[in-house]
Amino acid sequence: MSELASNRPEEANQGTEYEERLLLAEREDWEINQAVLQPMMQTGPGFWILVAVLGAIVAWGLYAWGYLIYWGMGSAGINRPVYWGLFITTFVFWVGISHAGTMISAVLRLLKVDWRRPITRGAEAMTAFALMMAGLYPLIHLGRVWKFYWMIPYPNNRFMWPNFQSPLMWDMVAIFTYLIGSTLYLYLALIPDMAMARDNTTHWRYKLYRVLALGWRGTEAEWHKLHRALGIFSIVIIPIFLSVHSIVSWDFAVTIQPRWHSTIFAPYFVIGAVYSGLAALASILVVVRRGMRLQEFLRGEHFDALGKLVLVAGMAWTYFWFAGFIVEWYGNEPVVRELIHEEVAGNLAPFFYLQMGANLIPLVLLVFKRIRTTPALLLVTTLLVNVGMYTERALIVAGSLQRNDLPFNWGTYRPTWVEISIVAMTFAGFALLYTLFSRIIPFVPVWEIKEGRLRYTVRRIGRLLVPTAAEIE
Amino acid sequence: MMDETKSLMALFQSSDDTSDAIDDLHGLGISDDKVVVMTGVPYPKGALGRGLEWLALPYIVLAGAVAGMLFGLFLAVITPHLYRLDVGGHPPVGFPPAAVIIFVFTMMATIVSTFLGVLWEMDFPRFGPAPYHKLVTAGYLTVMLEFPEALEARVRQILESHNVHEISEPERMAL
Amino acid sequence: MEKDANRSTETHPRWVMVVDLDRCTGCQACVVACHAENNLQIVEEQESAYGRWAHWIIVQRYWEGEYPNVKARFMPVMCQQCGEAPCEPVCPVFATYHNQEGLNAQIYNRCIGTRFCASACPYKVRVYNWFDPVFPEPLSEQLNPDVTVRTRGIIEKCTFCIQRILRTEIEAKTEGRKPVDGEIQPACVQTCPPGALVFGDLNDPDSQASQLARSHRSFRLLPELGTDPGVIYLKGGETNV
Amino acid sequence: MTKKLTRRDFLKIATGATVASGLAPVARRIALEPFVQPPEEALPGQATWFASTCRQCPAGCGIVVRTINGRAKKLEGNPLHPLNRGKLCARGQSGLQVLYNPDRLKNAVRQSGGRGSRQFEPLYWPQALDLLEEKITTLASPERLAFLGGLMPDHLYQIASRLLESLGASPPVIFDLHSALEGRAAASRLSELFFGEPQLPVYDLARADVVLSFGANLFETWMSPVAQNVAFGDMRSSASGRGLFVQFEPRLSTTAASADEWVPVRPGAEGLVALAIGRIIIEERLGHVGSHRDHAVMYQDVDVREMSAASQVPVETLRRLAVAFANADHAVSIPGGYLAGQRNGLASMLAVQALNLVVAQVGRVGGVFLSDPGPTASLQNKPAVHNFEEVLGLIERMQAGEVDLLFVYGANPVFELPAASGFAEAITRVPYVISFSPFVDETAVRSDLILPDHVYLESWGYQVPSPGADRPVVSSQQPVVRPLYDTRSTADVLLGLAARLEGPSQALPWADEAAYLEETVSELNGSSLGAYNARTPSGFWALWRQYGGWWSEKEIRREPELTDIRSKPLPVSEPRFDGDPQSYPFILYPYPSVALSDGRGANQPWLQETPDPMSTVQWGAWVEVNPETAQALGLNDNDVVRVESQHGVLEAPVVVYPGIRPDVVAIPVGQGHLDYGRFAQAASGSNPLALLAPLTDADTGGLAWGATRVRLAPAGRKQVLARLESLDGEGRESLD
Repeated sequence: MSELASNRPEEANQGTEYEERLLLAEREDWEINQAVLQPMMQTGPGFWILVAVLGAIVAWGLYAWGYLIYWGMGSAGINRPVYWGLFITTFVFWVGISHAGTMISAVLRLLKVDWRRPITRGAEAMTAFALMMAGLYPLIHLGRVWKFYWMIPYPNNRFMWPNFQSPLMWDMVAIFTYLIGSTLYLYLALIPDMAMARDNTTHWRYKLYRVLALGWRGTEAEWHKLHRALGIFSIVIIPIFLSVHSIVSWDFAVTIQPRWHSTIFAPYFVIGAVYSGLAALASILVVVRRGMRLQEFLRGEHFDALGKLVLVAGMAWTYFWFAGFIVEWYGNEPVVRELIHEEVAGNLAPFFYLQMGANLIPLVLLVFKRIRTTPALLLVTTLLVNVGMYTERALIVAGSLQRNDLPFNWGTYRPTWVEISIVAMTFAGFALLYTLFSRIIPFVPVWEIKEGRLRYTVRRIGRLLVPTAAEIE
Repeated sequence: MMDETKSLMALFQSSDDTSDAIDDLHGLGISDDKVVVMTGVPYPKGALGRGLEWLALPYIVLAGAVAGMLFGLFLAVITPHLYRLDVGGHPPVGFPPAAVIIFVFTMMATIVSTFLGVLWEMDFPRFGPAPYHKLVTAGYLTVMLEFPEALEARVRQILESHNVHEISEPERMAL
Repeated sequence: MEKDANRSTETHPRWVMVVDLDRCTGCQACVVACHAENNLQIVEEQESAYGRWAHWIIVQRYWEGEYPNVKARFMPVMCQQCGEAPCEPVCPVFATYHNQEGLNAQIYNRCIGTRFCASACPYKVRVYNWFDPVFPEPLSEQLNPDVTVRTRGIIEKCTFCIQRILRTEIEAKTEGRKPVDGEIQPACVQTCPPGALVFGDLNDPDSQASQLARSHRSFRLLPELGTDPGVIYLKGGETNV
Repeated sequence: MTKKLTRRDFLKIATGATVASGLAPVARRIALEPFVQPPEEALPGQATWFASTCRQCPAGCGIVVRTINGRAKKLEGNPLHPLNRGKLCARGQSGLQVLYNPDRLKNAVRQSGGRGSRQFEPLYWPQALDLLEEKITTLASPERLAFLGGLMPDHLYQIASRLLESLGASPPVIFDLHSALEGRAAASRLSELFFGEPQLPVYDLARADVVLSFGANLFETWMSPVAQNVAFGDMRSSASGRGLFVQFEPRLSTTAASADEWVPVRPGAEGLVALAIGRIIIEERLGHVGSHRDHAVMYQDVDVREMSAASQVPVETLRRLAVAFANADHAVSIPGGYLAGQRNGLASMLAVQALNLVVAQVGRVGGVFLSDPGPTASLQNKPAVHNFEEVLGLIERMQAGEVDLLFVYGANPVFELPAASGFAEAITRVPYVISFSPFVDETAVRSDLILPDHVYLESWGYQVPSPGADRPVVSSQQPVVRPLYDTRSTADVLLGLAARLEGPSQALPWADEAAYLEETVSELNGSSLGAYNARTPSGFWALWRQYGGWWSEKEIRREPELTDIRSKPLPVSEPRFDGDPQSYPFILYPYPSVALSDGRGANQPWLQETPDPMSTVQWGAWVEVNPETAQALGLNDNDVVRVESQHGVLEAPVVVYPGIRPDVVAIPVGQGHLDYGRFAQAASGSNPLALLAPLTDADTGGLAWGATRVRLAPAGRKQVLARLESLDGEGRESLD
């Protein structure tokens, strides 16, 4: 790899097989740098094929979107009374996915949880990209997307300001805020590693990283200020991430559509978001770990901890789902009764059972350490979770809309190729962004790992040598 | 009395050596602001000689937050009266929607001002040539010294005594 | 009701439509009159079958009992012009709002097509333009110049023929008077052969509409939702006295 | 009422002056508006209103047309018109789409590729007339010329018949499916038998306390639906309280849905029900008529139990209704079109009409009476439509090759006649066929030459409504827009033709139809009854156009003098059907669609989009099946079923219909066009006339369209009908 500059003390020994190297703790800093940077440089045919495939899907999706805009919303499967379908479903899904990033990096950073270190960047990147995908849908589902800017509050020749009573306005603003927040958060924590990359690369990468590093030198003052900023960020971003999905849930809850009109929606959506987000993170980490041979950074202990988090979130989700369901069931309000019937025994039943199965079975599986720590098994389990969560969103959005107070107006909904292509586009787009990201940005936050190493000493307790963390940072 | 100042760059491998060296240098009368330590890893506050200076960041953030809140107020409370439209029997300004809008804009401004604030504090971006050593990110603790030329021998000797890895003229490289 | 009364001062009428279910014969004249007056698009069979029909007023039909003791009832349903409309606050661009005369106005050229109002409407009377309307020449000659033709991606709905209301009000003003009761007639009311539809000002206690609204037969659609509809139904199958 | 009129009146008076400008060519205007302003607040253009007459069905309602820049924009009922009093039905509202229909012929054409080729070669009108003249003059004998007419303006009928007469040809044969389905021919035969004259009586719903309707779909297509709707409204809230309205028919029609009671009668047994009711009344001396002695003979051979058994209506029901009917101050019983559609049609109608006699409601307010023609009698010399037998006669002549030249105006026999009657085959035997249809319908396609008439909003004419109103009425028809295309009024074509032939040129000396009309209607001027009078004929002509007709100010009813009908026993006649009950277990009930009537509305998208009131289906056609029957056959909503009679087959999706007898299946007429424009052809559904047996009622010669038996078989397909109603909702109104 020509771009990888050999930047190490002369007497250091050359050529290292990272796979079978022993504990990270016994590594030199420069070795860690190499270990992180080298996989980034290696873009084999497999990588390019993947990029090509994803790119093709995105291109097709863009065509579908163009088709939708040109011919009108009718080319999607939505109708009366199901005015909202897969678009809004997927929107909610992506916003949900975006929640784990901050969950991991902000909350865990505040709690000084140490195993977060190697996975924070992956998580934050996931947040940013998921939000970018989510942000497309408010545009996609507009009947007149070319007029979307009418929602932006600025003095205009229409003499009109948008209606801030509309949850869609809250939505737009909140999503935008969260996107800015998470992107800046990601970038801020990235600066020292950009400097590292700058010092270790040549050619275009050097130029790129140099710009991104903003002239970082790692002086005490810089470190200190960075820490302060990150501290503030991780506090501020938490209420944002709570508010975002609450607001998304209010898109539904403020209407008097039966089953949407519920007070538990906000926390229910938030916890659901965390559940699916953490699960998605786990899946992604498994894949990236394999793809970039980061086995020694992302180790069993991380997956174990992550798995436990997913488990907890899952149980919380189940609790909130039940808390909502029992009230609906007991209240026996006619339309809600009808909807519940549709789910349990009606035309929504397959989706309902898929949802429950895919959301609850993982809870059982994740109890076992073996499943949590075996990447393949963890991958399957967490993917299952997201199948479940996607179905759940579809049931809430399109499912509920099929029924309303006047049976004369009921209806059903069948998505068309346009919707499906566009949804596929965002999934492919997410994967594509993530793939490219993994080759350009150090996937593992090197400086945080090194910082982590500072804290550990190996202490002897009887026959054991135990890694012990110091109360610094 | 002495006009000629000299600057050196010393690379250490261990933080202990670094901090000891810095202490001795203080003993020489080289003041804190003449010593700059560059590391690839954030060391705990005060681990390496230099104490910490005052930060404006929290105030910048606070100011940003207030500004954001005021903007939110404007949008949520003032604009509905600029072009009066009744909806759904609601008053033109209701508490819950206003609360949401104000909250979100406050947060947005807070975030942005934090980011800009910290860049401003570090006066980033700064790409101009600056004294730096590429081994910083490779794990070497690099100490930048400025001292009267007369002290050079003493300084070198102190550094050697704390098994410095390398002493060099600080090369100013484009960052 | 009184909530409504104190919102719109007596200088402003509250337009309501009274639907006498005892008179409605389901003849569909109102439906075609509405199409003709308001430039509704033709959606054709396949789209209609998929629930995308575009009527501003429909006549719902309900069966009662089983053969041979079976009865059928008709129920014209159009936008209920709610006083507390659930569709209004959710629109991000004020495309739908409550106007001075108690009408739930829909401003087509403000609409960006989020369909939020349609999801929020409990009566599901809002019509979305799934595609651009087509009027094969010279069918476009039939279009009423008083009403805009809506492009794809826009929500539309019954407006109580606001253009006819305004025209009459303007004409009355030029003659220096208020419109007399019954002078304003939406297209459906104008054409309704059995006179099942009555349009008028609820704030005028003497108007035929408000008199009928006080009938013991009167009821509203989904009253439990508290939307305060501006369409008042008179129960069928029993005498007025 | 009058309050509403003032503005409209003012505008109509204005039209007198602005006719010219009103017909000026359309000027387009484009204005830019800021988005902050609701477009509803911008009201461009000043409207001009013209009064004319609706020609969408034979009723002859008065309309006013809103025109802007010389383009018709909206049709509304003429508020002054005594018949429809400002109201209009769905079909009337849709008239604009006849005018602006994209599939209209734009000029005279000849089928260059021969009949059915659909290759049309434009023809200059002079050429067309030469061709016409040549065809007439080269006829071997005038009898070999035949004229088949459908819905014709009165003046056109007179011009046509005069022409034919002067040529020595037989007068036009008038037949259209709409009239057949409402039993027009039979109804006027009934009037002859009862009142000694063919004029259709007026049944005074508005002021009746009890209405017994026997298969009359009063609010859909029968006779004068708008007038009957208006009357129904009045009846529902009349001073004397809310009238009782009972509907007897095998299928719960839209009309029956508005009735207080629906009595499912065995098909064709409605007459027996009426007989039984009458018998009960005289037996038990019900009502306040006093003695029923002089009615006894009519019912001498009626046995209530037999009738009850034959009609499957329990005796209690009969008695209850008999009591209600007899005791009412004002009561009327109406013989509807479905009766006429049976082979015992006249017998049934006699029985029903007799009920009015028994309770002495003939000629009374809230009963049945004849409308006084007044001075309009002179304009009215037009026979009611001919019956099916006469059409069969024509078909025979055509098949026998006795017709060399066939004119078709305002009818579409290929679509409207039962396929089994063989018209489609017979027309091929006619060497030369000329159609005057403005549209390329199934019959026009089978003709050599099409000379498109103006559509009614472009043309002149008048009509004496029949049945009339409670006073003498003539509706006038005038062009409200300049003709869109190079079409020509058929009346003018015939006059032009007459001018070229020396015989007819004496009989028809008028330059054009307008001249003819001006002369004819001036007879009305100076009548003491008139709502208006003018000093000069031209003044009258202007008012005639502004008012949209002529009618008397005050209400004039006419008590008919009865024939000797009451001195003979009423015939008791059982219904008979085509096909044996074993292999064809169901009786087919084809009924006119509210929107499309007999199919002439099928080319108007508004009418195609109009939901059927009962099934809420748009566009398509379907088969209505009783839930039991459906279950027995394993049929569900939207399942396609194969309907087969001895004469034909069709397939259509099922509508499970609670309001129909288990032994009856109903199919709406109107769909199944193979020509007649893009909208007619786009709609799914087929034409039930393919199934009908070409049977007649021996007494009237009318088409017995309700007398065919069919069998059903699931086709194993599904076809989703364009319902408004959600099937998931299972017809519930609310969930609690």
